[in-house]
Amino acid sequence: MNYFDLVPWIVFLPVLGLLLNILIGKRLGERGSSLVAFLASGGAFVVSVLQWLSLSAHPEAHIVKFAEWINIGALQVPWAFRVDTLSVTMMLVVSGVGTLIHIYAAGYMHYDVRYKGDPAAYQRFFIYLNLFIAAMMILVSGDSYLMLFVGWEGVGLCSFLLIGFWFNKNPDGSSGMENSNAAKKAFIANRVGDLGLLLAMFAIFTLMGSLSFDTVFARAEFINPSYILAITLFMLIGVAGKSAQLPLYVWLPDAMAGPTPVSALIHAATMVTAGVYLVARSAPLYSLAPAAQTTVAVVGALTALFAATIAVGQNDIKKVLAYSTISQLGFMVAAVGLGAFVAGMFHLVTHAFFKALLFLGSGSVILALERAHHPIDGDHEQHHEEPKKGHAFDPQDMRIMGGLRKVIPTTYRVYLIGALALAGLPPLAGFFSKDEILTDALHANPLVYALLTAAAFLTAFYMGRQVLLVFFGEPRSHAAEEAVESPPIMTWPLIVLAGLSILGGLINFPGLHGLTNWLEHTLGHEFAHATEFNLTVALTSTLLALLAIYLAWTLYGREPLKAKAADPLAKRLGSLFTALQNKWWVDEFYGWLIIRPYQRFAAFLADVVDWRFWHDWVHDSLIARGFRGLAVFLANPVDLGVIDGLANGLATGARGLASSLSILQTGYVRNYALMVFFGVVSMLAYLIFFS
Amino acid sequence: MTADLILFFGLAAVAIGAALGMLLSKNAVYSALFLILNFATVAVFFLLLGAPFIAMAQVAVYAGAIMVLFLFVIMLLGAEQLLTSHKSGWQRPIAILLTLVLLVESIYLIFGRGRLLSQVAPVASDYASPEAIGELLFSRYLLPFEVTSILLLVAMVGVIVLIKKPKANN
Amino acid sequence: MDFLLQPLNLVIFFPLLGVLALLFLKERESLARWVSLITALITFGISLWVLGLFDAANPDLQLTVVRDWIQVAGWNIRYAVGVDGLSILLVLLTTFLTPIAILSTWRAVEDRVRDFQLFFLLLEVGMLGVFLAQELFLFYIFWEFTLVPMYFLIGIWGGPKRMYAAIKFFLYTMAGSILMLLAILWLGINQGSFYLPDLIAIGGIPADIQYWLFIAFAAAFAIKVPMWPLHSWLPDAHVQAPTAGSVILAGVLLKMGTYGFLRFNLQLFPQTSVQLAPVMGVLAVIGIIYGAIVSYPQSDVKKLVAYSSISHLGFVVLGLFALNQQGISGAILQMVNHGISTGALFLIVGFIYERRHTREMDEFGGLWKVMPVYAVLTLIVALSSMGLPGLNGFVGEFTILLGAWGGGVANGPYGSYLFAGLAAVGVILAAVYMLFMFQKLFLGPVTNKKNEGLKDLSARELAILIPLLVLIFWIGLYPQPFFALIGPAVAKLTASFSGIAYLPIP
Amino acid sequence: MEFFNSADLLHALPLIFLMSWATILLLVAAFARAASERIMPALAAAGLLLTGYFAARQFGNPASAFNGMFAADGFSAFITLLLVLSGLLAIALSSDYLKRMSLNRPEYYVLMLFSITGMMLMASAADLIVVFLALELLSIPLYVLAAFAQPEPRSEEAGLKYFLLGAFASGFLLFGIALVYGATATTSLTGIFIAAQSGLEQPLYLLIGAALILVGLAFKVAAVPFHMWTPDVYEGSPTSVTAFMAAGAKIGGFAALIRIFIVALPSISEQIVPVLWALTALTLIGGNLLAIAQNNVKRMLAYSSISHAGFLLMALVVYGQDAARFDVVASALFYLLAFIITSSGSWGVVIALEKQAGKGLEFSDYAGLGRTQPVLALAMAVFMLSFTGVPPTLGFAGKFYLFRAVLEGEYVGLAILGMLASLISAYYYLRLIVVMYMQTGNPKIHSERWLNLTTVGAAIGVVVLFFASEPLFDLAALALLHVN
Amino acid sequence: MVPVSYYLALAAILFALGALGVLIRRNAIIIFMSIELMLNAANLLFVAFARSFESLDGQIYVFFVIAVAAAEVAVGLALIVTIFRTKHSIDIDELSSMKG
Repeated sequence: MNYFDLVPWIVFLPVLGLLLNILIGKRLGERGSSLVAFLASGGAFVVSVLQWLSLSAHPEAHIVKFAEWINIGALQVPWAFRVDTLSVTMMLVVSGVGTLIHIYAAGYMHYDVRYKGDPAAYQRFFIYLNLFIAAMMILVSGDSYLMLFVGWEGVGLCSFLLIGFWFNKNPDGSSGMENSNAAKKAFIANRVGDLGLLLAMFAIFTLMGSLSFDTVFARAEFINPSYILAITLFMLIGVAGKSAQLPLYVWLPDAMAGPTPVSALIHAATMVTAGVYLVARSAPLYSLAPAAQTTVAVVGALTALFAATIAVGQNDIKKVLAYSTISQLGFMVAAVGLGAFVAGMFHLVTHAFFKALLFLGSGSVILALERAHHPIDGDHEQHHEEPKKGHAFDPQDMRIMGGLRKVIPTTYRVYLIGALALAGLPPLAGFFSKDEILTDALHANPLVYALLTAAAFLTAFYMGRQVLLVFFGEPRSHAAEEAVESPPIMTWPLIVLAGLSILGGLINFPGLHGLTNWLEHTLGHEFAHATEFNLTVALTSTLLALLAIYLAWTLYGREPLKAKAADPLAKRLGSLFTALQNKWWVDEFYGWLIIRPYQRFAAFLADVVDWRFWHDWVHDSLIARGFRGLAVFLANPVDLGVIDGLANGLATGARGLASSLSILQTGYVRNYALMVFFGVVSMLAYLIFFS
Repeated sequence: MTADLILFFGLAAVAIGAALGMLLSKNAVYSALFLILNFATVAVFFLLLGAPFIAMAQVAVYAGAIMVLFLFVIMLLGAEQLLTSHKSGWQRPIAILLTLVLLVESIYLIFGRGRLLSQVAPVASDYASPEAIGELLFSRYLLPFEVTSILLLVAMVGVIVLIKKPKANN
Repeated sequence: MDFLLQPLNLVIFFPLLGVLALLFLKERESLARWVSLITALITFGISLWVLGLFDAANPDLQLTVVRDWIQVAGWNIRYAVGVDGLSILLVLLTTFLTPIAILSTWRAVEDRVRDFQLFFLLLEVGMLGVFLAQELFLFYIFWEFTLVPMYFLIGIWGGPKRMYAAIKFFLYTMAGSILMLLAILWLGINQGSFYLPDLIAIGGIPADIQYWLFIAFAAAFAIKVPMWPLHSWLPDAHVQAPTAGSVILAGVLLKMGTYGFLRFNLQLFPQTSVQLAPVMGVLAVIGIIYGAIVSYPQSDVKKLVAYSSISHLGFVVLGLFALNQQGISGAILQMVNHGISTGALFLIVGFIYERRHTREMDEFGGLWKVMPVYAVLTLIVALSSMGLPGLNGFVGEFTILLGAWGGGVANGPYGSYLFAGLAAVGVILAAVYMLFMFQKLFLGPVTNKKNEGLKDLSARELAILIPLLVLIFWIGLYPQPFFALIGPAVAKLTASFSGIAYLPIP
Repeated sequence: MEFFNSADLLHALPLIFLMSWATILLLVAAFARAASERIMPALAAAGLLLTGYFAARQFGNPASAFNGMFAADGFSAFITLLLVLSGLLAIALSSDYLKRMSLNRPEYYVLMLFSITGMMLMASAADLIVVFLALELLSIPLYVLAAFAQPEPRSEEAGLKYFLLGAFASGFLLFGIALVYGATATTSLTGIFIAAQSGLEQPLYLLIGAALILVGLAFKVAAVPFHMWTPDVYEGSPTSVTAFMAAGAKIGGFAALIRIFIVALPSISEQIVPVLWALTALTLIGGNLLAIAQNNVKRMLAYSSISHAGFLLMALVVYGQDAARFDVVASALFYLLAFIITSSGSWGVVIALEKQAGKGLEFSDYAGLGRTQPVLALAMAVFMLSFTGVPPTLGFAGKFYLFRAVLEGEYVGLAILGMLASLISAYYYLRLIVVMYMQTGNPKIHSERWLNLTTVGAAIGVVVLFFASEPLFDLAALALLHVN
Repeated sequence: MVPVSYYLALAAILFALGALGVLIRRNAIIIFMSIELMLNAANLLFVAFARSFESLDGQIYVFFVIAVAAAEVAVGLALIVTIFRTKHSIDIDELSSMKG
């Protein structure tokens, strides 16, 4: 018994859900439409589970062709789904975490839409969520690079839509363009990455005559390795765009403008890991291009460290998590770059659990403060003044929190679990997965190892800092004092995720190697070798993490931060901290290097080159006016310029004027005769002298 | 230089002189008279070239009738002193220059590249007799002759149309 | 009568019936609209019938009607129409877009309605003729004829600078087509026929003359497309034209240029096509990037869309001169896609213009809140225009770029993958200007009081857009029926390039 | 001896008939003045129709008459038909216009008919002296007609300008004839051809003579640089006369040019073609450029007619190419036909808008015509498009045939130049359409029966005849020159 | 005998002078007379050629030319008289109301 033929439903169900919500969402009400969305996502999860079950029995890859798509000559790309252990792993993560987030969001958005003053947006949110699930499922289940690309861009679109969900606001809730700017930025940065993937596809097709994974991998070894290197490097651009690696990561922090469930789902657990999935999927290609692998690993490791430094300096609860995500993605990318595909995937899964948990937890914190600030009783809507920018109450600012562990204990507990998992403390999930990466790195590339270890240290530090700032100490604002615990519909998913964060390590527990064996069916033994537990590495990283937490405690725990006080790190680090807070001025640098030059160049091209020069000058002045001028000159050789008006006077018979201008008043008939005569003379001259 | 040539050059000088006279006279009446002189000289050339009938026609029709008509109109309009003192601007030098160019071209053509038969044979005595011309006119040249008559008719109609004052109701 | 009832003749000339009917209408404006709409719909129906008669597996001309026409003094001018895979989609596009465009004039054109509809139907006749004529003389007649109604449409019902735009449109297009006329005459004189299949069969034009003929034809088509740097008429014409005019201009008229390349340059001058493919490729790529960059800073939405056409049609030309199946099929499909997407964009701009009588982006902002349906539909169209997978634009652009990557454009001294690579940059830039436009119009808070009370789309407006959206999704998700129509003809066409080696330009 | 025979009369029947008819009309005008003002147009038209009938019977029956002075062949028959057509159109345009402008004198029609006889003779003249006489016969009535509106000063001015310059130009023509006579000892076209074949003592004189003849005729057809009279005369003359002049004089001039060059002067084609080429180029460019600058529709049409003379001259450039020659004649004739219909129609519109004393002729007077007078404006638009050469109009067919002939003669450069010229011309033709349709105004028009009929008929003809161009071109292709 | 070339030269000079007259005089009548001079030059040429060919054709042409000249003079003078009646001037430089 297998359920492979059901696999298209992982896409259809969410699509069905979103269509339902589009058509009758308004009539279903909040509960109905969130239920529809949940069922759609949950259904996809069920189908994924069925795939898993089927695959457990028949672990080799299954391809389910659904329909023709593009079919020109050698280019044969059908809509075909690929069910293998790698894709099913992703399916399970996406739909599983996704479904949990659906549940959470049903509660969260109820409040959020009211705080943003637009209850009608509720349905829209779930439409987007379902759309995202569909696109993500296409991404992970497509049997060809092209189909993968459809999902790839599709999730980019959803990311755009969801980041810009409150398109008329700024992230702090005031009216403005910043959210939409963030959305735009995300889309464009993703597109830059997509360009790389596109180019990789062109090269793949030209060289190997197909875009289907099996055919491509089968033919890859016959291709000149330098081409493979080019292909894989092109792909790296795509990975950098989607998985927020250097230098294209800049969109992800801004993406926190989206509602918090979105940050959890898209910008932490699923979409951003697509790059990791892509590299894992393309393992046969990367293995043929060691230089590309090294590049990928170094890019990942550098990103991990770089983002971790920035995370240290952030005050926004979500921004810290955002940079942390970038950093963790760096771990994964570094892992797959090193050839440690299993480790990368392992970390991908565990990270999905604890980072989703953290984001959702932060959402719960934010909502708690928001509800304390403007209470909403029941479904009774209460208007509140739209805040002015700059003076807004920003529920995401950690500086106004503090002491929350007392008022929102559930959130605190799960958040703590997530934070420790992220910090990599045993026996939580993060410990195992990160450790596996570090172990592999130590074997493969000491530099990468060093970078990652440093990043791990910083990770523990900033998480410690965050937890201490948010939950410990004294409340630093009225809202923090009165914070309200979230309703069960939000906390239950948190608890489930917390459980997964604790137990996630079992997936590939040292010695058991569940995930390794599972993925071996797809990646082959060569790329899915088991990594043995390395006590030295484990101890090093654990000790470093503890040290970092201790450090954080000395700074933030021993003497809790007072309201409106400066961050203690600022004193210690001085201008370095300013640099961290300002994210190393990378955005500004890009603005200076790319955006503003492009804007100026485009304006120059459009206004000066195209319009003033090409349109006005070349056409209007040179061609049109030139012709006309020439024509006027030929028609009135004596009437040019100033004389024009005078000559008109002549026609009315102003004699005095006429005689004073007699030099112009040549007899016209004689002029004509002279012209005739001139014609004759020159014609004869030609015939007599030249013919 | 034979007598023929002397006669030719003499008459040619008169003809050209008369033409220049017409061209340069300030008084239109003098111009007309110079033109008559020119026509008469040309008539002599016709005679020399064995065209007595044409010479006669030239004197009678051209120098006589047509030029009298000219003189008559000049007198009628009192236009004889008109406008000769005005300058012509750039038109005049260019015109003269072009005329000189034309003359240079002609001379180069006639005496440089295209020298024509230098000797002309004597002709029979009945060459160009009125009979011969008349016969040709009514045989070979019947069509042009008739057309000419129509032409004169048309000219007559035209003159009437032009001279007649338009109807009073205008 | 039998002659007129031939399917293709029927589809070309049926709108003339509507014209006749309109001529007898006096001042009945609403009736004129209906007459015109119904005529266009019936024409669409006839074209569907033609589609039913069309045999997709047959790569040759079908449903041909060939009649002797002018046979004097050694002339051999025939009336010849026919349809094959290269043109069937464009015919359908024309008949499909015309009723939509007519429907969009319901409110937009209040002045001299009858004349407007009359010109519109005449325009349809001309366009269909262009796509169906298989004889150079006939083709040229239709080609030039389309100028006239369009000229009036822009000139009478256009914006404030309409006269300038109309004359410019006419003169630019004519400048190219007179060169083409000379080339047509040369072919007629020296090859003894104007009938395209004959000319292809005769072949044997010396390479150097092919070169000049190619350029003469290309001049006409390149201006029409318009390819950089001959595009300067386009922003004027588009910005000034009434909405329906812009829709047809972008949707169909520009395709006449790319179709011309496909039908005539590639088929008649294969040697030169191979030889000049890199040059055309360079121009196409410049057009793609230039158009995309120049679109970005525009403040007038319509102008932005107009410039984006330069970029999009650059893709089409690039695909055509890839000279392989993927490139050409993609190019043909992209012609249709551009017709749908850009047509829809112009409609969308028209809707907002009807409401606010301005197209300056600074006047807008936050419209999503006010007109959510409008915003969502616009977003879909914009995404289609920037080539989002799953929507129609992607299928075309992807296949074009795939074809161009190693195709004919990469021949010769420029030989590299730079063409597709740079063109792909155009895809990013498309996202830049499209998102910029979308953001300016729809995102952010409503800043202008005048926008607060705007009404969302009416049922009529939805009826206009929805057929386009259906196609956007259909082609994006399941383009195979379309490729199946194109495929055999393209395969036959590309086969003709197989034996030709690239020679440097003399 | 026999002065002539009855066959001569038969061959020249159309000419002789029309001359007689005109003379009779003169008598009618003299003796039945009151009635003649009413019936004269009808009588003149009847005469033209009969002439056309006689001419039509002469097709395919080439002959020469009057001792080789007169050629009756397909060419002359076709030209006669063209003249009849343009005469009829001119009469239709004139009849009401003359009444409106208080110019209704019967001599008008008589002079017009006489001028047409001159034009017919131009086409049939097989001897240079007949060409000269025919030219005078066509010109003298035109001089008078141009000044017909006297004492209106502009009309008089037009008449005198035309006359002085015309006489000046015919002086060159005559001198040219004399030189040709000197070179070949004959003025018969065939004789010249034979003499040139058998070798000349001084071929240069033939060349120079031919060039001067060209000047005389180029003046008539208004080729640059001999064109400068055209706009002034066209503007000053009564518009109905202008309409007639634009068509008729051009036909006559081209008929003579074609016959002289093809029958008599093929031997010098190599030397003279550069001159023709230059003349054509100047005419094409000059005419079109000058037209752009005009604000007066009458003047614009005048320059436009100059530019169309340029197109016709293109055909002449090719005259020396044996292969192309027949197509050249046919296409030139066809182009003339297209030009006549289009031109007459457009003058009809001008007449409809013209007011007393030369008013109502500016471009701005046409503003809003498309709205107030849709039919008239549409007709004008059709004429403008036909002038431009946009399908589906007769003008396009004309250009198509013409350019084909030019390309057949392998004058690619000239063809490109011609194409550029038509591009430039589009600018000012379109400008009129722009003014009519895209500007607002409230022009008043004169709605007169024959005028309307002519204008609308011409517009319909321009479109319909495009589709039926084959038989017309067939006919033009039958209009072969009779070469002895 | 005098060579024909001489007559040719004389005719050319007279013709050129006639043309010059047209170009530099403002009096319409004198211009007209200059044109007559040009015709006359052509006549001289005809007769000279006729003599050299010993044929009469050239003389016949002259006859026609004289007749044509007469017709032209009639019409031309009538035109001049007419215009004088309106403008009281026969200065052709006054005739410039139309230009451009």
